[in-house]
Amino acid sequence: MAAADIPDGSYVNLGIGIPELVARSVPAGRQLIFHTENGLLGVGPPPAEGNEDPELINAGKKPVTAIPGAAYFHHADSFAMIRGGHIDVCVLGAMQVSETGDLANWSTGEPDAIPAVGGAMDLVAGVKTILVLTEHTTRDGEPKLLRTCTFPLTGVGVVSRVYTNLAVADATPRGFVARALAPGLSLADVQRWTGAPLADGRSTTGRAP
Amino acid sequence: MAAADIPDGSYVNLGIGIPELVARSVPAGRQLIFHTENGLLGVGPPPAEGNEDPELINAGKKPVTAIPGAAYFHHADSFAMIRGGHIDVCVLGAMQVSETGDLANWSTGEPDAIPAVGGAMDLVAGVKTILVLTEHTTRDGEPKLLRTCTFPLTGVGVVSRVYTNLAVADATPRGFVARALAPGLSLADVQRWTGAPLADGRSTTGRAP
Amino acid sequence: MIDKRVGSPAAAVADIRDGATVMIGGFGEAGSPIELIHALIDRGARGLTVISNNTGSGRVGLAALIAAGRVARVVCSYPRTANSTVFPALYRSGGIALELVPQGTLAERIRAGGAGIPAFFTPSGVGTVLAEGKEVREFGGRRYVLEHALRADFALVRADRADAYGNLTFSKTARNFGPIMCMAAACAVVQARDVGDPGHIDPEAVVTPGVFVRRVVQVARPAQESRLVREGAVYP
Amino acid sequence: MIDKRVGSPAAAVADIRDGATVMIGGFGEAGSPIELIHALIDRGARGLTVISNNTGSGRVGLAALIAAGRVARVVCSYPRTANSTVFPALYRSGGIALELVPQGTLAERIRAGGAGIPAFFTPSGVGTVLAEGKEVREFGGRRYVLEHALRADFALVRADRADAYGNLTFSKTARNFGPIMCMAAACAVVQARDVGDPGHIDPEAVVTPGVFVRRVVQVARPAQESRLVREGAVYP
Repeated sequence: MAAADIPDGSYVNLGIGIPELVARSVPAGRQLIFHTENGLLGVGPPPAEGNEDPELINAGKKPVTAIPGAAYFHHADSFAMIRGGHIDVCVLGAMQVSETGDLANWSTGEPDAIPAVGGAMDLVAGVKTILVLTEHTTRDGEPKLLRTCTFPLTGVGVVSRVYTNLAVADATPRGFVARALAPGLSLADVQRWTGAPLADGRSTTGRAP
Repeated sequence: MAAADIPDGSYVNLGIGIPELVARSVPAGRQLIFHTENGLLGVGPPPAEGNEDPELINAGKKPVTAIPGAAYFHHADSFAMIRGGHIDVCVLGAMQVSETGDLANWSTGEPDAIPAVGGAMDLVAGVKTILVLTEHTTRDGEPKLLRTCTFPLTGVGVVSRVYTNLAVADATPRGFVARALAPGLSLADVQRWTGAPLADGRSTTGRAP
Repeated sequence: MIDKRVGSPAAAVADIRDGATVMIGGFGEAGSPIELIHALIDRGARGLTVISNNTGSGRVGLAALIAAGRVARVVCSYPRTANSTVFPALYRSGGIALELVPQGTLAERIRAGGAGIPAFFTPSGVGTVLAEGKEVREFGGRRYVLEHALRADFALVRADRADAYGNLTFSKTARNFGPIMCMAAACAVVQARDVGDPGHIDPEAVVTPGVFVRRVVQVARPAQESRLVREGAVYP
Repeated sequence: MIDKRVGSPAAAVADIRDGATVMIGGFGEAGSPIELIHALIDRGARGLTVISNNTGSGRVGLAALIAAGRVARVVCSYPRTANSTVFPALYRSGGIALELVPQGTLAERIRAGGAGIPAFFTPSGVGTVLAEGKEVREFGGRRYVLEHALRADFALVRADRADAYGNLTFSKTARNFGPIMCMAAACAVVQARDVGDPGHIDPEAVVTPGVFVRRVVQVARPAQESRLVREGAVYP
């Protein structure tokens, strides 16, 4: 669903984990060019088994390939692309998202956690559109969509839209606005699992705009 | 003489004009690698007539060649080399040099002059050792070595040593110190054409140290 | 398929409007996108701000753009060169504004504009008239001046090879400002000698990745500015 | 002739002293200079500050250097990875200090160190704990944080090809931090798969010009970190 919302010809960075799956569901007839912050524009599909190259990996340190027309570059140039606003869309995972688009996705803030931020703060600061792909709640059933994040922030007011297993919702200055719901669910159903008010912003066709 | 003072293996940037001649007088057995700020490390001698390439030029916009082991790069990378302290020596021309090493070499400050600074301010700010190669006086016989520059500055306290047709002198926190004089001249002779006190710093051998 | 190739220099610059800020690549004639500049003259946009290392020579290319009265202001490190007469005359008559910038600061401000860095400290120019009125701060016992990023609506750049995605290589010292200007402009327009399909350029050899480039037009045999100047050519 | 080639990894790191700051290239194992790191372990220098994107995996390479107790402090964006156990355990026990830096800020601070820029403003991290205590300033209505350059006494980097002057190329995404670390270190030490005379590398294809490199050592068949980790190898 997130893949369907990304315009043709976009330059896209995919976060580690679930967001990497977006590359598999690009609609037919649409072309996205994938960027990985460790220095490759034009990430291709994973290599066939046995063809992995330890020097050709993505930000998740998984083996990838390069498409014809790809380019390699160093880390400062790669983050110049990110910070300079040249990447159109970034799809990230989340621990928490606030109703105004604050994102927490790098640390639970617990004292014995090993803090590790990677490129997330640069991505949310520099990429034009930040999409979040996440389960609607934690494994314990706690809401991830909140009025205010309680974990340390990755960025302030950066998330445009959240795609969960229950709904698609925009983070806006006036709070969360639902754009689509999973089949069979009512807004009240989704509201129950959401830690902030959820306005109804579904178009009459019921499709995400 | 300036060429003889530059240590073997140095990376050297040569200013436009007279300083370019330094490349012709590198002592035998010594290797210098020449940098030109328009994007080439490993500048070679001028091309044979008819072999000029308008896309292979130096900072003076004159045709050059590239030695085996040369490298091309863009302007931001080129000035990263300069500003970052990676170039060992720069040889520049001068309009005026103060006794503490201030350099004026880009503008007379006259109202109808077209101001043009080029890379001089970056070179004097970033290169480890700045040598000046100039006539001892202006065409009108005015001294160029002064207590204080009257023209707009290129940099403050940046010049290490000045090579003129009359003398070799260091600019120091305590003023000019003569290191060598042209054959047949006394310190008093040179002092007469110098706009600041000139201490005698000649070694007993009379050779520049 | 993503394809940034356009058919002509005229098409490549057709939306450059009056008052636009345009970065123009080149160090002297090396890397100067002369066909794109001539197309911009034909296009007729006025009141331009031009960011370029020089101001052109003779009466072709950048000098011709200035001579045609299209440029209100230049941001530049070295606005006089051999055979440069158009800018000096116009500047003395008050017909054009100049922001003079040390060459390395010019390059770094453009790179910063492309890299999302709004401002940085540099040692270049400290204690000179070009630092007057600017913030100066000490780091590690040395003084530095705060300089701000430069961005542009358009960049006109000359490359050597290009592909449909906008990946570029350059030729020798014609590389100069091209890569950073592509980064710093909302719309980078590139003329290249040799343009091909994706895969045309080894990914290891790409100097400017395509993400920084919006349009590519092939000019297989660009005019040589110095020859035109010697011949006394005048554009248009 | 200028010739930066040295005979062995041991000779290349022989003057790294206790307390040195060492940048170590690589993103995970890609570009990690494993033979140079092992030579540094053999060398025995202690109290090191290491600047690197990760903290290594298993008990080889960077993880082994940390496990040997040689590293007092790391400056790093992502100190935990799959198979990364050495750093987390030592960090929890208070045996090692950590300065956590967003990856793009880490890269830009290193590049700034090499480029003579003492500090710059960046939007990354504004409003987060990683910007606490740092100067924040508004440019064009947006807030940015001031970050300072990083420099090092040494950089240990893995390249693909090198020549006697220190010119380098890299392999695919193993390029990552290598070029900027060579710029930011007083003494950049490079292991390369293929080392030749000047002229070995096309001047247009050079990624790191030799001026940034002090020493080059050939390691024709570098060990593959992930294979060593799978095999349970421990260094030394």
